[in-house]
Amino acid sequence: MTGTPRKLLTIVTEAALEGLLVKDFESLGARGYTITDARGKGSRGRRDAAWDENRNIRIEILCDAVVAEAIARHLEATYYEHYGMVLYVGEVLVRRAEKF
Amino acid sequence: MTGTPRKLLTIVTEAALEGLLVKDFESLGARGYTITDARGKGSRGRRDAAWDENRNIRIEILCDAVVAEAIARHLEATYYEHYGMVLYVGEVLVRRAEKF
Amino acid sequence: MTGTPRKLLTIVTEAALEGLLVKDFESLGARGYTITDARGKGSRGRRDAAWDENRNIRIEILCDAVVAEAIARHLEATYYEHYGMVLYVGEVLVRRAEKF
Amino acid sequence: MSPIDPVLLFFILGLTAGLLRSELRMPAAVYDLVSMLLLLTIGLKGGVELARQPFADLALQAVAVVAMGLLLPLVAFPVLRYLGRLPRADAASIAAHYGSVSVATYAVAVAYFTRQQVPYEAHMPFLLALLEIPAIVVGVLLARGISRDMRIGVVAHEVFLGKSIVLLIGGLFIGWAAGSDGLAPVKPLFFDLFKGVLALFLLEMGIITASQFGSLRKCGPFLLVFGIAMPLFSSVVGMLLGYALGLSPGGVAMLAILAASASYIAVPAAMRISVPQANPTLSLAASLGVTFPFNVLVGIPLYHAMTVRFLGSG
Amino acid sequence: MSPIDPVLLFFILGLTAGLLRSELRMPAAVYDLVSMLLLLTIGLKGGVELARQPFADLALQAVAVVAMGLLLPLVAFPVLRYLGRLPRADAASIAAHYGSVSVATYAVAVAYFTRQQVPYEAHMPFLLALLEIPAIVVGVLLARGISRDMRIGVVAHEVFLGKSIVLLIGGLFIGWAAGSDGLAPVKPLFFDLFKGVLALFLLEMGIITASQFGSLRKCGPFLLVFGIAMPLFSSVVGMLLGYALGLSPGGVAMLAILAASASYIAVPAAMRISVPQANPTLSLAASLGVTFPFNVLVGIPLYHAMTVRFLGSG
Amino acid sequence: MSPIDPVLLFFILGLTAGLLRSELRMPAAVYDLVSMLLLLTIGLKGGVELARQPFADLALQAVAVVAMGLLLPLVAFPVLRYLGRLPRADAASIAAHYGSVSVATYAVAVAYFTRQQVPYEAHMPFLLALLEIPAIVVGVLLARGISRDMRIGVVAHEVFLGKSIVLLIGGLFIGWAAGSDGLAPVKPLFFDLFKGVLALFLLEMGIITASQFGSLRKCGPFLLVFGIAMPLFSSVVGMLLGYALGLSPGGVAMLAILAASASYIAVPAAMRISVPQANPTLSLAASLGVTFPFNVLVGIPLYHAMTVRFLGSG
Ligand SMILES: Nc1ncnc2c1ncn2[C@@H]1O[C@H](COP(=O)(O)O)[C@@H](O)[C@H]1O
Ligand SMILES: Nc1ncnc2c1ncn2[C@@H]1O[C@H](COP(=O)(O)O)[C@@H](O)[C@H]1O
Ligand SMILES: Nc1ncnc2c1ncn2[C@@H]1O[C@H](COP(=O)(O)O)[C@@H](O)[C@H]1O
Ligand code: NA
Ligand code: NA
Ligand code: NA
Repeated sequence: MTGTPRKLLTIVTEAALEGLLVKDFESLGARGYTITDARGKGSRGRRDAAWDENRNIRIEILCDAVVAEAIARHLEATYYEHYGMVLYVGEVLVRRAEKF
Repeated sequence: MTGTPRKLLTIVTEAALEGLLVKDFESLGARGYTITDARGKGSRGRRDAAWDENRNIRIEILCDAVVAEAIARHLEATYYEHYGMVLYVGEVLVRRAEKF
Repeated sequence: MTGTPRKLLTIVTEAALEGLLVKDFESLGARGYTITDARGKGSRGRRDAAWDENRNIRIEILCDAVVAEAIARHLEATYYEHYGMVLYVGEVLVRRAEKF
Repeated sequence: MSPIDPVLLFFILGLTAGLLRSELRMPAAVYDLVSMLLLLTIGLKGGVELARQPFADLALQAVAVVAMGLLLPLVAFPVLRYLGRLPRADAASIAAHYGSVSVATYAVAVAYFTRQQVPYEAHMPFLLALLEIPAIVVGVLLARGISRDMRIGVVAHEVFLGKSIVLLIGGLFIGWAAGSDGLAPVKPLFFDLFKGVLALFLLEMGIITASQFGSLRKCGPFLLVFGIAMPLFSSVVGMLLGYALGLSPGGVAMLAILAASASYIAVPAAMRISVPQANPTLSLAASLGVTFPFNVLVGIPLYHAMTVRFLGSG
Repeated sequence: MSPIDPVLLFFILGLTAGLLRSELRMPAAVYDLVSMLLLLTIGLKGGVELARQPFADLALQAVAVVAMGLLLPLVAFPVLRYLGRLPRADAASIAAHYGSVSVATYAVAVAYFTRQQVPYEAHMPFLLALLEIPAIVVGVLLARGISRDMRIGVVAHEVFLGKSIVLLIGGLFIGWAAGSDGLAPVKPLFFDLFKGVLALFLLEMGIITASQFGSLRKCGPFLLVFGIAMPLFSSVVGMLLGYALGLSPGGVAMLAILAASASYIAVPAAMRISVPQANPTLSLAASLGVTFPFNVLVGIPLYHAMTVRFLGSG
Repeated sequence: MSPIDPVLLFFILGLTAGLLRSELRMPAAVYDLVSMLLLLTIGLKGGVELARQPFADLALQAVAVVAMGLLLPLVAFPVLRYLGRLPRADAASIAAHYGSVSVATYAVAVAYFTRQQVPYEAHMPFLLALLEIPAIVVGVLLARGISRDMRIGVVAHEVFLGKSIVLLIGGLFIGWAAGSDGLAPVKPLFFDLFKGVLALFLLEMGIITASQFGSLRKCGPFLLVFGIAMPLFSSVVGMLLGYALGLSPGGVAMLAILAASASYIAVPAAMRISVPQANPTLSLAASLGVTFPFNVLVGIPLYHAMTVRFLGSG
């Protein structure tokens, strides 16, 4: 498919952070995000119970490389040490690239 | 991993469109799709409330480049202008490529 | 974004397999996984009803190429024939690559 | 008795939590459950009564309210289009919202009338179900000039087989078929819990309403005024129609309330598919952000008082 | 009294909505809640009664129904394999479904018996729980020849610790330990709402059943015939066993109904893991698409009438 | 009457299912619904009573319990830090959990007192709501030395506008405004179903508690001892305070129970945001894995007996 390359940044982290992260994304230049509820396992153990403190969310942000780098750096500095968090970036093609 | 390259088309849009889109996909040649419930924010504001009209869905379609292009064009022509919708394509490797 | 390349293995399959698969992943070397609930359609028909036997899950595993290959091979040998299952692999960049 | 109905206190709690940006939110599945229960209960209650009504009366009332459902959007449209200077699609869509009805507003009215011990025609949910649809048809026709791709089949499917209509009509049918005694075993869930379930629903409605205030601010004062003036006008139409149909005082007031209420479930869903050019933010800001809170907090007692006065003097 | 139980009207509403392709659907979380409540209630009710039964009677009945649960799939298997020409794994899996029981069918039967004021042995849920499992074991053994990888531990875990068994047995245990008076404070949720919750459950079951009709069409007429003939046969076996055990007339009819019912929760889950070669579409089309609607709409009154006639003549 | 409250049997069922690694699990949406109902019900019940209390009494009790909420974590912190050799952040966080309260423990105590027919001050939920917060403030201050980025606004928002506080305070407010008669129409949902809803909640709490046992094993014996010794100590503080405030015997025992309970909803959420260095596994293993089961199974009757003896001798 034709399109413009953009970054797709995916973050899996604790649901408790949703409110904070959403504010961070906006101030760091993301034009949007998509969140789904998730469960999982990682270095901090299993996170799959019904109660709030044990839920994960999976966040996706379509953005350019600069914003992706900024968000990744900010999350590393602020949350990585103390919160369950996984972050990775892939390449995708978008239409209407001015939107992201 | 060894495998055959295919396109992974992801669409984030309004839940109200699910029924219509699913019919479109089939007629455009997709052999399957996967849907998860989502919430998010974009140019048309926040979409995260409990009620139907404000829910998002995230759709993934594994297909070849031709079908991906056809679906993308169709969605652009039919829904882009009036609906909250984001669409992007990535490259993935699949086994049993004849399936997609 | 700077980072180390890793594989992102995605599996869409029947919810009934969750317990079995999770055990398999660990024994095959995955350090974590993320699961979301999903619905969809494929060669084995529509899977979108409310009841257990008709639910899908979507699993993501960040890992290196060797583990991805091992998991893919194992799933192919064990489940492909008799269960609704789709599996694909993409390339992503991660920070703190030692984690995966 | 406290001056305010406790179910409204739940609405106010939701509104407050929403305005304070509390993280309180009802899971989508719970919202679905609660609205399913409300729609089924309202349908069941109306259906039981339906069996007792003479057919000729029902047919006359049915024709009359359908006519009202066709008329109201035709009145609202030019106001929105020329006074409000809204694009054609938006004017048509908003007109459809106000010509249709709100099941939640009806439920609050039921709670209010029970509290005030005002009797009313118990087959009202039948008229409620009938009133949902005609305004949608008018709205689609009003917007038609610009809609290239009509998809009539899809729209009809969306309208007649949407969740809310199926549950309301299904409830009416079950109530009609089972009768009051037949329903006895399911009453503890559908009837005894009704007010509690309504309270939960209004809690979430308060949160949703609060979330509309932001977009309302962007829409300007016209929608605010329209969102109050239109239901006031419609209530008079509904009241006069109820009077002409010879309904009981409670029934007249109830028809005034139905007329005054604006849809925010069935119509938005139908408009989204059939008039995609219409911006849903506008219609929801008006119907959810202005008219719904106005009706449940002020309108219901107001329309009731107005009816009492009108009938007293009439 | 209306001729049809209102909970069945909910089933018919769901069926109709499903066949008309309405978008009505219960969220998965609500379906889970509703089935949790049903299983717990049935368990609690049975457990209360369990404490009152002499141990020797219970032991005898337990052995008898387990024997029936082992026998029925052994009868069904050759029919499916040779008459139906089904692959071995499918024949084994379907046989297991029909040897086991359906909690939803039992719940509808409870509603029916309550409406008809027919008394029956109240510890029936104990037999229900016992009947769920033996057929699974037979099914797995019948399919074994082709199953390379038995995973017995996994299957046993799936069977004995699956949601439905844990809730049913847990409910039995709590009812037994707390007794009728002890349960009084939880009765408003579990007992008073039972029929309403069953109505909601059957609404979704109707939708699910409708979705099976498509696959049924592809399966051909054999499964359709089997899905009606097998429960008719099993009901006679159940009736004779109940008679031999000296149960009350209501208890005899109830055992006929249990025997006639086909599992669609515990067995499919167990078969999916232990006999993966079996195509779940076939067994669910038969048990959900044919036998469940047949049993709840026709079978329950039929087996009851048959029992009355048999005992009258006997 | 059975020796054990049936709601506790649901807890034990959940615990057993969890320890046996059953796949039984409550969907998150259902857990949210059930906890919403519990919090609202407790609030409503307390609010009704609040209107009847003289303001001066309330003010005095409020000040006293806030003081207790500030004191208890100050006692717990040095024990955790120096005896338990825990890092400062962890000691502060755990101290905050034990200074605050557990709504679920209170709900089980309500069920226990109702069963035992022990009267107590019905405005207790007001004190419960007050007790949730002060310990959080102390916990944050105790950890402060290492917290670079305080985000006070965010923490305050999280604490005061978190789900549980909003529902508890909202319920108190609605109960206070509507009064007992005003609440009558919503009683079937919130009051009659209370014990049943609590049973469902405890079923899931049992599963969650079982999942904590794994991490508890890794934490070593100190937390196990602390998780039992601390509530024993706190219950004495609460009892003495209740006595000093001149509460009824039931009220004294209830305050002992509140003091002994450890938060696992409001405090973990607040600590996660405000003291991120604290490992939530430790505090939850203690409060959920040790103290909650200890309190509901052993503590509540124990603190009650202790109070009876103390007041008898006093
Ligand atoms: N290797 C992985 N692959 C996919 N998801 C992961 C992986 N590791 C961790 N996660 C997800 O990220 C969350 C937090 O991870 P952690 O910080 O490692 O505990 C987990 O609960 C998982 O949902
Ligand atoms: N930059 C983005 N990254 C990820 N998801 C996005 C982005 N922009 C929009 N979305 C998603 O797409 C939906 C519709 O976007 P929009 O049409 O821009 O309002 C939003 O509600 C988000 O869920
Ligand atoms: N082409 C596809 N694109 C995306 N998801 C698919 C595709 N095919 C199948 N799936 C998903 O994988 C599940 C199992 O697929 P299958 O084994 O083909 O029935 C389906 O229920 C879908 O959720
Ligand atoms: Na109207
Ligand atoms: Na059977
Ligand atoms: Na405490």
